Amino acid sequence: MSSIMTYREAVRLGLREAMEKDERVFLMGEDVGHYGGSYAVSMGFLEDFGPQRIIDTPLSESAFTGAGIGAALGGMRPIVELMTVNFSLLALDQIMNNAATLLHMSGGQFNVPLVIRMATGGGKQLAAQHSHSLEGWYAHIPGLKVLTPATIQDAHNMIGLALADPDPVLIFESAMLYNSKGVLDTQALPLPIGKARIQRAGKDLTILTYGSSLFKALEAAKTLIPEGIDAEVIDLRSLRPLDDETIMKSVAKTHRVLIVDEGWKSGSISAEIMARINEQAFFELDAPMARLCTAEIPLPYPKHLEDAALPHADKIVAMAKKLMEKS
Amino acid sequence: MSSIMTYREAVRLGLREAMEKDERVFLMGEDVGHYGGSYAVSMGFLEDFGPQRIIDTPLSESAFTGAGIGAALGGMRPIVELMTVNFSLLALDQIMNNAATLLHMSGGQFNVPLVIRMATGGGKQLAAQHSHSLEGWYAHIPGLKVLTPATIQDAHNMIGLALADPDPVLIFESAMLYNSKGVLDTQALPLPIGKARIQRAGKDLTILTYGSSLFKALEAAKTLIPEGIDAEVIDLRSLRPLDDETIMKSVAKTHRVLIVDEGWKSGSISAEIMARINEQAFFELDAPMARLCTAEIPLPYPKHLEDAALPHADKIVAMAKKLMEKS
Amino acid sequence: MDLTLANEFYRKMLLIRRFEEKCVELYSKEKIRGFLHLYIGEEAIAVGLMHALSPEDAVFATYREHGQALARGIDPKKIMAEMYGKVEGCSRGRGGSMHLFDAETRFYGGSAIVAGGLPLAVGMALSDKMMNRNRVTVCIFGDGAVAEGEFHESLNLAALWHLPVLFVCENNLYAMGTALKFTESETNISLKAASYRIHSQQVDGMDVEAVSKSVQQAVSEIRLGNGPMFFEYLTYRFRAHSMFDAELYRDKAEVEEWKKKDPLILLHQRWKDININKYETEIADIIDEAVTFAENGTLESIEDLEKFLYSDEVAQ
Amino acid sequence: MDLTLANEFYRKMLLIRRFEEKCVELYSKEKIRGFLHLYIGEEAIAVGLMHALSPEDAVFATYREHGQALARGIDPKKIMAEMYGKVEGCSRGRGGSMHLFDAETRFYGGSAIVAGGLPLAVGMALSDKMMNRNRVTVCIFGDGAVAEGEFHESLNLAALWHLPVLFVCENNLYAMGTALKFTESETNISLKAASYRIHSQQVDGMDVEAVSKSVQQAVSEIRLGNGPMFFEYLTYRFRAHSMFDAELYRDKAEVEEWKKKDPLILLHQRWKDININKYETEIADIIDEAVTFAENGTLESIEDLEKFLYSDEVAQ
Ligand SMILES: Cc1ncc(C[n+]2csc(CCOP(=O)(O)OP(=O)(O)O)c2C)c(N)n1
Ligand SMILES: Cc1ncc(C[n+]2csc(CCOP(=O)(O)OP(=O)(O)O)c2C)c(N)n1
Ligand SMILES: [Mg+2]
Ligand SMILES: [Mg+2]
Repeated sequence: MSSIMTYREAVRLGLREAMEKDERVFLMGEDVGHYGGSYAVSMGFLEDFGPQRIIDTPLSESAFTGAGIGAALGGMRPIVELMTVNFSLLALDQIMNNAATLLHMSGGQFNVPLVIRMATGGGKQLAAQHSHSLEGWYAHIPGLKVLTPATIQDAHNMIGLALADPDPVLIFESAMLYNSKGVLDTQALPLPIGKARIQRAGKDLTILTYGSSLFKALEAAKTLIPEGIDAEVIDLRSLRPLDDETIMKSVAKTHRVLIVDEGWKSGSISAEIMARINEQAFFELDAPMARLCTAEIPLPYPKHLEDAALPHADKIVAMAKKLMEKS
Repeated sequence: MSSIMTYREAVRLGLREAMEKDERVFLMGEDVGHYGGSYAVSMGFLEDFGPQRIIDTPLSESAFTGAGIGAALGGMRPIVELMTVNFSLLALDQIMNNAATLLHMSGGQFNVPLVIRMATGGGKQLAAQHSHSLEGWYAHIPGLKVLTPATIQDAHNMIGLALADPDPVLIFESAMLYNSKGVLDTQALPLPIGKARIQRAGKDLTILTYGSSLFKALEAAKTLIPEGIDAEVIDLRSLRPLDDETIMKSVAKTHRVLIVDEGWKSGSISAEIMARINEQAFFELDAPMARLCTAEIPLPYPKHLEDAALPHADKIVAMAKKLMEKS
Repeated sequence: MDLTLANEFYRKMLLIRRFEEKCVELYSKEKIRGFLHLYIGEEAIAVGLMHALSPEDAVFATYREHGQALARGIDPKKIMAEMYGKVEGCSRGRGGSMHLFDAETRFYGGSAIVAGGLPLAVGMALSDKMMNRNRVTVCIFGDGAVAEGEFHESLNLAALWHLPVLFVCENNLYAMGTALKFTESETNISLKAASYRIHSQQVDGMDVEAVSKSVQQAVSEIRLGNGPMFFEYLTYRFRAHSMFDAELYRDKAEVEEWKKKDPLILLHQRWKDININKYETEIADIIDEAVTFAENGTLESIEDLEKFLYSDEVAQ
Repeated sequence: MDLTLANEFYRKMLLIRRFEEKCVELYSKEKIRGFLHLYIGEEAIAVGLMHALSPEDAVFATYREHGQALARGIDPKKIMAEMYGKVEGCSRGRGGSMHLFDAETRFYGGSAIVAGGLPLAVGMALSDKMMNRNRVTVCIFGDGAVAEGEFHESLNLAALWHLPVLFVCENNLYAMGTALKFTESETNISLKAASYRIHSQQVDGMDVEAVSKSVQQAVSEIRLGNGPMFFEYLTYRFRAHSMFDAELYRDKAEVEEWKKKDPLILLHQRWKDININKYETEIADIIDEAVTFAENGTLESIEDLEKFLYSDEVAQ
């Protein structure tokens, strides 16, 4: 069964189904209850599931994230909402030193089946402290899985995938996508964690991306057709683990690589992907790989500056064209 | 004037000179006073400079780091000691959202002349929560400078360099190096922030590294001589900014690159360096670049496992030899 | 207090009120974007507070800081230009509504991480103490900040080191859509503050006179070296949390009840001779001027996008 | 209390004492490496506490947890093997001294980030409340943890949600080398805890009987659903913070004064008939056995280095 819905509705549905299916699932975070979620994702859930399962927390990111870890150890299946990635730094010690670490340092005794959701990304003129894209950065941490749903299908499916995982999973929802629309096939078998998806097959160059940049890349790919450039666009879906296999296959086909991500450039996930392609498919490359990331500044408020700082379809087009010229 | 001293003594001397030179300089952190510093760096300072300038803080990483930012805004020159990088996660919000951001988001009005020091690295069997090497990860943050003194000269000089900088500088001292010995030339002009140093010139391959791995790389380079491999070893010194110029010049000479760092591999600073070489010197490469990082696990306690997880000279040698075979 | 002061207070509160009403208008015209958090209903705190400060004192505020910025004396033109993201703005347009900064009036933002400003204020006060400067640092935050770890750490540091900080908690009963009773086991915030051995008090935040008096006393105590102080001002925001808030979490009746305590009405009831009409006209002009100034402002050149990240890139 | 119980308490405290003394010996022989934090002097707390708990209850501790692990009933052999980093250790050798874990006795570490365990304990208690399990979660930490933001956030959550947690603060007056008076504006920690509306009390932590009684009462209150409780146990560590501590920050005389309150001596003074010699012999055997077990233990294969990062890699 397929239906058209927004990304927000897809996440909502994913959450609702998870709550209905498994009593151990509960949602906890700032303003998830009475307010309805800062992006209106859990609007009405408090009425439907009650305050025992939809828990408004105080502004205490570290403690309620840690409490999520503890509840997961206790057999529950908590979904912690950190509102936005900007506030997640306050919970980072719990995420790195407990959630990601407990299983290993206990010698395999204590796994942490915790799901942490947060909105990510700039583009809404929210300026320096509210526009981070740190999902690629989080992918540095062993013990975590890092998911970046871009499509309606993934916005929905990844909730279930994450909850089925016995270990901590972070889901980064692109704030710019909540109102985007698309098709959800409720019968389709979900593509597992760790698998990338070729969103558009092409033979001339590979564009690797995820989250809201996926749609910019697809738009760019369309613009490139009349220019005689046939771009393959891959939605990474998961930043940890990365799907090396799908990436290398595509590189072996196109021999040219452009990576687009909304993190700051130095130390971006784009760098990691470049490193892996260098390691695993160096001799397939016809030209240096290119990356388009966000300018290395705290995002400024004015629209023209924010636009100039973030990746956009026109910049992808320009870089792709340049990349085709090189050899 | 030259003298032989330990890395610890060099840091001590750098701090002492800075305190004596500028009344605005003070040291603040956990156990810097009565205890003498967790690595005995500030032993005796409390007696020499008094409790107004050597401030024992409560365990409140976020607040005292933020207080350092505030004091810097107020015209002081604080040196905040975060004891070890493992605890710095608790202060990360202050570091990223305030220290690194204030100048930009205030439109250039408020700079933050703050120095933050911390010990970094594994190798002492301190296990999962006390063995992080996150300096490369911190280099992702625009607005910061990230220094990694390896030599006695830098252990000393970088204190002064960092204090002279009008913006926030993070100094990562390798815990494994505090007892190492070397020569300090007190007359030598310090090499500025952002400049790498060729520690051993060579023509066959470039080994890029920093911190305690530098000595492992130099040891490996020696072992490689009888094998007929002449390795150039570069001490990066600063991870943000990176010295692209020195890196690319060396690549243009040797055409082969091995990067060694003690961070976890995925999303490491090694990946960023690979990305830059790919972007700026791709056609100079005769073979895929290689990297040796720490295994992607929270470090386990037993010595044999910790050793297996960390970079060592023998592994560098093995990788260098393999790298010379490829083309 | 006399009529002159009452007039001044009224005028300043009215300026904030009308300025923000204009902002709402400009927001719907898409002249202002991003988040916009209104201070309407809480004006008495900013005005009473700033009146009692000296120019040497420092202010650290939150994302809900238009009122404080105006009361502190930052030029409305510069603030409006900031809301427009223009170079003439008080943060050169880079900050927007949530990040008003002004070196001249020692206004240190404009911080959008809840409780993130407290440690900075503590540090500023520490520098004053170290440099023997007789200045006070004021740190303003909401009831929501009280649950954060940084609140705890900062209050302890300030008390432990006897620092010249005045903590100002604007308790408007809600953090976004979450009522205080859902977030604090002890809802009397001043009691919580007292547990750090900080002199602490609840004050009516709708009464500009009461606010001003409390701050006057506190500031002179602090200047005498008597350490930090803490006020919990009971107040209410009449508007939504931001422009994206459906306000499902509170009753209309509750809002109406609080509107009866509107600080402007309250002050006027007490001082009937306040010359409201005169101020309305004056302020309308000021705001028109500010809007014109902002409209005519300059957009930063895109070439300068990466400026201001490090000091050597700051235009002199 | 009767003699039987006094004997049991003594025996357990002695086990901890002798076990740790052996660890010091093994540390200088480089059999044990990394950090080693001794509990010597504080044994009454672990022993009194664990006596009052049931097997279903959960324990979260710090890096100074040998005493608690032993008192909780983890096999000394498994603990010693862990100190050796052997596969037979209670954390399979991966954790070492600071990270003792044991699923069987619900011992959740062994956390080396100060205050990092508090949120976990709160979460465990939350899960118990949600699942209607009548269990208590005990969270142990030092006086140093009190200044951390997570202490504040966790106590508030526990109180706000009426969770079945028992907070146990081992106040040994120092956090590493920094005395409590240099770190807290309010040095009475139980008062601080009370400010969250948590029932809270200072108890003599050198008196195993007092500890046990306090916990017994608390645990039955908590089981009745009366929310969290907090004890501040006044105690002292007789040894250095860790093996790397020059102990410049405290007077020898102070240490000697506290040694007079040695919990073993204290208990023996009260119960003269405790059969010390018997226990010394018994325990010497237990420790010898543990050392032999650890010596003969297996080193993890290097091929398995990256195991246990994700659940699918855990050997069944
Ligand atoms: C650390 C952090 N967490 C969450 C948010 C999102 N957020 C912005 S304002 C707010 C509520 C703050 O309420 P309060 O402190 O009472 O201030 P008020 O808005 O009522 O003035 C929240 C949760 C944030 N900005 N920072
Ligand atoms: C967050 C954090 N900061 C700093 C440290 C370093 N450190 C380890 S133990 C300790 C002192 C803790 O003292 P306390 O809580 O009183 O426990 P005690 O050692 O006295 O049992 C410090 C500062 C740490 N482990 N974690
Ligand atoms: Mg509020
Ligand atoms: Mg202690």
